[in-house]
Amino acid sequence: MEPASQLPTLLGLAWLAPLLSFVAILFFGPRMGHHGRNAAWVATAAIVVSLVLSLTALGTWLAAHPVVAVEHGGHASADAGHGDGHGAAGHGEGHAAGHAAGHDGHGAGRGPHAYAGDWYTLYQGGSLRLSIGWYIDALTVLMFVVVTFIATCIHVYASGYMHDELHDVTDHEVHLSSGGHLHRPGRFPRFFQALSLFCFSMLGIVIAGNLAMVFIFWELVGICSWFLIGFYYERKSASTAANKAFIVNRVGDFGMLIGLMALWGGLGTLHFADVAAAGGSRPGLFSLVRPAAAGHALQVPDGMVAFAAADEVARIAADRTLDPGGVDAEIAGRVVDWRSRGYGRWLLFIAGVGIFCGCVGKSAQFPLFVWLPDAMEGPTPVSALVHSATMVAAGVYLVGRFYPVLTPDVLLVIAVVGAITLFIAATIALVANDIKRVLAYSTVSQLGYMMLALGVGGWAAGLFHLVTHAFFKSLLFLCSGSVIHACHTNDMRKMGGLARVMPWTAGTMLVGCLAIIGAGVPFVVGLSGYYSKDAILAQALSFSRANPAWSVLFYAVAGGAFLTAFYMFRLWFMTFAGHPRDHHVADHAHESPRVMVAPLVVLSVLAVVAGWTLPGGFGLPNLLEQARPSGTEATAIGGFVFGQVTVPAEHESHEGAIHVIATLTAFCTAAAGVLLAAAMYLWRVVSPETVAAMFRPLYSFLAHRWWFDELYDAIFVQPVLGISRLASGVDRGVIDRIIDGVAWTARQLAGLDAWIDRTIVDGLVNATASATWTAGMEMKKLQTGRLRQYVMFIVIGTVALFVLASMLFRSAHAG
Amino acid sequence: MSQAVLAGFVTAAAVPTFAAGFLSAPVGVAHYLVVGAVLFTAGVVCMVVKRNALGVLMGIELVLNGANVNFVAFSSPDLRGGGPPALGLDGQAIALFVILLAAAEAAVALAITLNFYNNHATVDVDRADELKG
Amino acid sequence: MAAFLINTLGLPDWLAWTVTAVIAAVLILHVIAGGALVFIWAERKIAARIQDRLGPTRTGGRFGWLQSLADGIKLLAKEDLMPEGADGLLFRIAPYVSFCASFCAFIALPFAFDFVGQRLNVGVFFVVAVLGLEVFGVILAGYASASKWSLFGAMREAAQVVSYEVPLGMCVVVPVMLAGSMDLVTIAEKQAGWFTSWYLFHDPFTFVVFWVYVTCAVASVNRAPFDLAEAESELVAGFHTEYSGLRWSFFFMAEYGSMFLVSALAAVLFLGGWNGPVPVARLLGLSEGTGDTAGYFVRLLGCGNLLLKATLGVLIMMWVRWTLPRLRIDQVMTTCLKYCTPIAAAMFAGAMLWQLALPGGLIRGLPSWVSRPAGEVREGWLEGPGGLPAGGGGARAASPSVVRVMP
Amino acid sequence: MMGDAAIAVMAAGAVGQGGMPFGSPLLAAVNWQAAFFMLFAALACACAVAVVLADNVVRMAFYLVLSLGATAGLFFLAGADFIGAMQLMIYVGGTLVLLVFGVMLTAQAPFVAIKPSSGDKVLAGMVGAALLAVLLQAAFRVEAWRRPAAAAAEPVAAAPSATPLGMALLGIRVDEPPAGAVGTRGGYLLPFEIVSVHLLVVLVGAAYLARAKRRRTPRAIDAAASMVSPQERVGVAGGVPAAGGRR
Repeated sequence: MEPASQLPTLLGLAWLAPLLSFVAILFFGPRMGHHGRNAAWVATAAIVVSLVLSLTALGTWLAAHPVVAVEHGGHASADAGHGDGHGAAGHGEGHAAGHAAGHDGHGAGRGPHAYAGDWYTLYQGGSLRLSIGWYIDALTVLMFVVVTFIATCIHVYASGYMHDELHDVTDHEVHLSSGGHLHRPGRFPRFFQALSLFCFSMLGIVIAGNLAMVFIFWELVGICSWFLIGFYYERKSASTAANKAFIVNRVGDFGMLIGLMALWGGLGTLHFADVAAAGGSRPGLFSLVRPAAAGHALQVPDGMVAFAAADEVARIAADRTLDPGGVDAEIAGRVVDWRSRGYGRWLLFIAGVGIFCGCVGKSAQFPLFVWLPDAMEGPTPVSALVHSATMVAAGVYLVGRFYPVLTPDVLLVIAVVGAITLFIAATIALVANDIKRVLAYSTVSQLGYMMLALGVGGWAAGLFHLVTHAFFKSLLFLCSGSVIHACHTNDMRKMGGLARVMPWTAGTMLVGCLAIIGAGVPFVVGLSGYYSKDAILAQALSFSRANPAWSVLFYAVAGGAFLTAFYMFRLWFMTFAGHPRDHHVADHAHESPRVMVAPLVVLSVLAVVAGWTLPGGFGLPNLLEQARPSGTEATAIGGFVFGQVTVPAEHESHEGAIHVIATLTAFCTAAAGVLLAAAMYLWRVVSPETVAAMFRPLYSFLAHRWWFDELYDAIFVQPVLGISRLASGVDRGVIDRIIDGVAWTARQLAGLDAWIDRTIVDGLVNATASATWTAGMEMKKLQTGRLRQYVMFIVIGTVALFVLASMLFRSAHAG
Repeated sequence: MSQAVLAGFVTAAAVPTFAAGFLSAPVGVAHYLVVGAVLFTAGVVCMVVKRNALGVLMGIELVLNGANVNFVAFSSPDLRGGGPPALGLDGQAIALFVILLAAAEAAVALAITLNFYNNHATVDVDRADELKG
Repeated sequence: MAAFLINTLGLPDWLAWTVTAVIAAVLILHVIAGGALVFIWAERKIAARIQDRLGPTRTGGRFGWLQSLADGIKLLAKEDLMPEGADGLLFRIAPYVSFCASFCAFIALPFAFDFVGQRLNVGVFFVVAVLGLEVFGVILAGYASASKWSLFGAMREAAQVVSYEVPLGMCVVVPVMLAGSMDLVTIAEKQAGWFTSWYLFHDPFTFVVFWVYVTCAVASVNRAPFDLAEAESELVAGFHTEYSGLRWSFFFMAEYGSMFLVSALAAVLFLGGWNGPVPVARLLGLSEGTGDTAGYFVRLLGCGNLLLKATLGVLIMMWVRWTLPRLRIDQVMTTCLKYCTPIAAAMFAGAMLWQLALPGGLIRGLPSWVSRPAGEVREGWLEGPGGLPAGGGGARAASPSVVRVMP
Repeated sequence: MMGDAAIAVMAAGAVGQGGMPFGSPLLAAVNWQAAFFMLFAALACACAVAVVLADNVVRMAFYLVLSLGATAGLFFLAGADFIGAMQLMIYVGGTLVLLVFGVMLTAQAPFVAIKPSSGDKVLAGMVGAALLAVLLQAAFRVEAWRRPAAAAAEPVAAAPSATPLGMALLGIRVDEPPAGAVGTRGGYLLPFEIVSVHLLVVLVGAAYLARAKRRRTPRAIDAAASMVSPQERVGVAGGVPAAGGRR
């Protein structure tokens, strides 16, 4: 079967199935069974269909492009030729890249196999073309499988978790002014409706063939997240959190818009791959930034150069007024010179940073991570799906997808931001007591890991961690959800000793914790996290080796690993180990129903095996390698903003020295973290309270989340409030006065008008009416009801008419 | 001798001159029109004067009849001195329909009168003034 | 006859017309008056015989054949009474009205080919209409003579006559349709020939219609069993309770006159008019059309025929009267509205269809020289461009050029 | 020639020479059609006026019958014998019923004569006079109407009008068009049908209107009963209070 024609169809259908269920539930949701009970089945069925289609697509892909162990060095060309044979089926970039790979002998030859195309063109104006299209490579297929799989698990889970919504709900967290609690009908269908829409949007981002489409579904994902966080919108906290998430994301999207404009202004296209247009194919972003001619080395594209050198172009045009035809030729001739003089690199930098801003907002990086913990107000399945596995991963995915266009400077920015994020989030997670908040902060810090990995050049490592993290983090969230479902509280201090009551949850959560801390037997085998985290550490280490000025990044990663281990096991011990702290919580705690446990088991299995690479070389890393953008295998050296930056090639991190050190570091830090947690919360050799008392200011600093909310409140919110207060004061004091004056005048005039109306106009009308009335009363005397009188009238009238006529027409008769 | 007998008979009859002239004038349409006019007027006056519903009804009959006289007169070829009549057969047809409709009208009117009598115990049309303004 | 006066006696035509009219009137008057005398006498005798009595025997020798005359003289001599509170004018006029009605009806009745007071184009119509006027006199009498009995009788008579005019008219229309003319003379001429050509035997429908006609005729002249107007068992004498003397006898003359009239009408319409059962004249080779003496002879023969038939009809009425009991008013109405009218209507339709299907008589195949001339067989509304009957259209209407069918 | 004689005689009468004109031409001059017309016309008009003047319903009906009969005579004179017969049959029949009702409804004393006020009479007289004047001057306005052509003097052979009329009612015109008639004249088939249906409807409606209804007051019951059988009605007529209970 032909993958080029089959994959878009399969994935497109997988993408549209949730939309179908969304529409269905939107219109017929309430009528689906009692309180819309069957809406869950509709949504689940849709997402299962998507999952099946995605798996079929994966099968197709693997059949077309078998996964083999990555070889570096000389074999690359043969591999490229092999890949070329299959890539010939694909078009666009895959094809071109394949050729290029075949020709340069260096290991940088392996271009990704990618299929790109458009389904439907929304808008075609000048060079700009907005279209609904696809860009499918191994990464796309993989993300499809991951997203649909997790979504399926969570749909199943949610259909059990949300059963409260099946009947009227009394929300105990909403206190009405009357003192009672809110009583409202259940919203079961609405939840799944939003869930389906979210899946549709997420898959849309994944399959998107150009940045415009990405942006559209980016916003759709945002609005879905707003719906879901604010699902209990009667709760003040929930609505506030929803608005917070949305607004914070707007900030990031603003930057993304800037990036889009920069790209469009400079390059005139938003397509990733080359577009087969009339008169040859118009080059896409990737081939523009990394032209095959230049061996896929990153360079400022000609368009940006010319765009930046606008004044020069203008001068040339002024000189060559006589023969306009020659202008382009001369510009083309001068471009190389301009590029060497640095024209347009800022533009490229800004474009990269702008796009990254969007990712910062979406996947909760350092300045904008404050919304994610609050987003835990939403139902736990939402937290698991949207805010741990998929949506927040969208940012990372976009960075990965956009990777070829990012210059070393941008990469450095990304790495630094990631490091800051992971450290801050980890520290906050240390002291959080809300189980879901702990997980939320761990999510933030893991996302920081990924960003950092991408920033330091670990493209495969970052995305690898993205996938594995999606598995175990959704697993953790679902476990916490089941715990909350059992205890009806989020506070870990009230829990404890639940392992006896709910063994399945405890077991699966333990697996999740082990996975996230990257537990494993060094050099032998480990859980999924073990592999991905090692890859990140290794890459960070090689990066810090490459440019010592930034070796802090490595320490951040290592410290992060320690902190992760600590707070995760703190969470597990506080929740499941020891003795119950709050009895009436422990008493009616119970194991969750099957429908909720089953996804836990499935996910835990995956959390274990997701990272394994089979002897044949089959495994996620190698699958990802197929999608590695052209030219990113090689070590890139560049940077003009922060001085010179060297982004080491990723395969260097696999070399023994670096790899061993990284693995050992990871193991030790993790073990240390676990031991410390056990000491404090299991064996109680060290009392956390005393530690907290010892570092009181630090503790409160962390407990208050580094005062970030207060900071933002002071920096942004308060000024805005003040300004708006001023504005409202002006409004009330001045504008309202003016308007009131106008209104008063109008009212006076209206009163005058009304007086005129009542007295004069109505007077006239009434006069007419009364005149008619009196006339009628007089006339009706004529109708005596006496037959004979009528006859008499008739006769008299006849005679009169006759006489009249004879008078008038006398002449006629006489004649 | 017959002439003589005749003459004597006539002189004995002594018909006045104007009567002779009157009688000897050939009959024209106008004569019929006069009759029709008289009938019509009588009918109208009857309708006006009579307080008895039946009287009014008779007045109506008279009126219709007067009209009929005119129609027939105009339709008759004899009254036109052999010339083609003004209306021809149409006049007679119209008269025929008038008679038929008059019969129908009489039937309904009688029924109404009877109802009126049932309700008011009288046939005095002046008592039927419920519809006065 | 007027022609005879003008041509032979040389009278001026106005006088000739007058004399003719006077003679005709006198003849008719005598038919009525003398007929009344004869019929009254006959009725008394018949009633007596039916009741197993002798009846008048003395007056005028045997059979008391002068009885009626004596009665007449007695009536003339009687005092003319008028009750208190009677409406004088109407009381006096009423008998004359009745008599005039039945007298005027005779104007259009043909006794023979040319023996007719005034040959009217719409003779049948005229006769029926005028006959209907007779009831006026009765009602006026009943009302004027301020007596409940009279009023009862008058009212009954009014209801009865008005009701029975409907079926009567329907029955009369059937021969009119067959003959294609309302002129009684034409109708009679159409039945010339053997008795088989009488309309009575024209087809089964006409046969039935004849009997319906008889019933209605008996009812419309208030003869028993329909004589509710003068039901001596309930109302003393009905509408003429208060009458006496000559006025009373006028009523009787009117009654017998109309009896004779309906009988004669029946004869003309159904029984071939003045044509005998056997066309004697034609067999003798004589024609009634000629103005000479032979023609007059034939006409007189026809006149005798008609008188015979009419008298026969009257006698049958008497027979019926003394045989059947009187009906109640509701029975009378039922007979009229529930039996006579529907039957007459059905028969009319049937006769019409018959005329469409096989024109001409029921009995065919008689030798053509005895049956009617072939030309007359197919004569009817359905023939010719204008569909003109011989008796009806006249020279003016005959030309097809003026025939217009309504679009 | 009769017309000439008549004119001569009239001239003689006009100059009024000689109380006794010579008889023979005088009587010869008498136009008998005119004479009969005068007779019938006088009867019709006189009876019509009598209808107006009479107070008694029954007498009114009687005069009406006479008037209509005379009119029928006029029709016969005018050569419209079918119409005349119709007049006799229908009008007179209708008036007969009218008469019966008059007797039924007004037999008892108070209803025999409902007299109008003299003022009404005077007013009606004036109005009638005005109307009559108008109509008469209209009748005599056209010269051709006043006196027929000289040819009219000798009586025209009366054309039987029944047959063409019947044909016309069946939609076929066999009569000659009148003076100055243009285009084809349709027959009367449709009007004929309409009139017949109309009559049927009218009869049904009349029967419905006049049907015997349940009445609350005994008075009305008599009135209703008077419909179905006259004699009972008249039987109770004597003891009926003049002012019956209204409803």
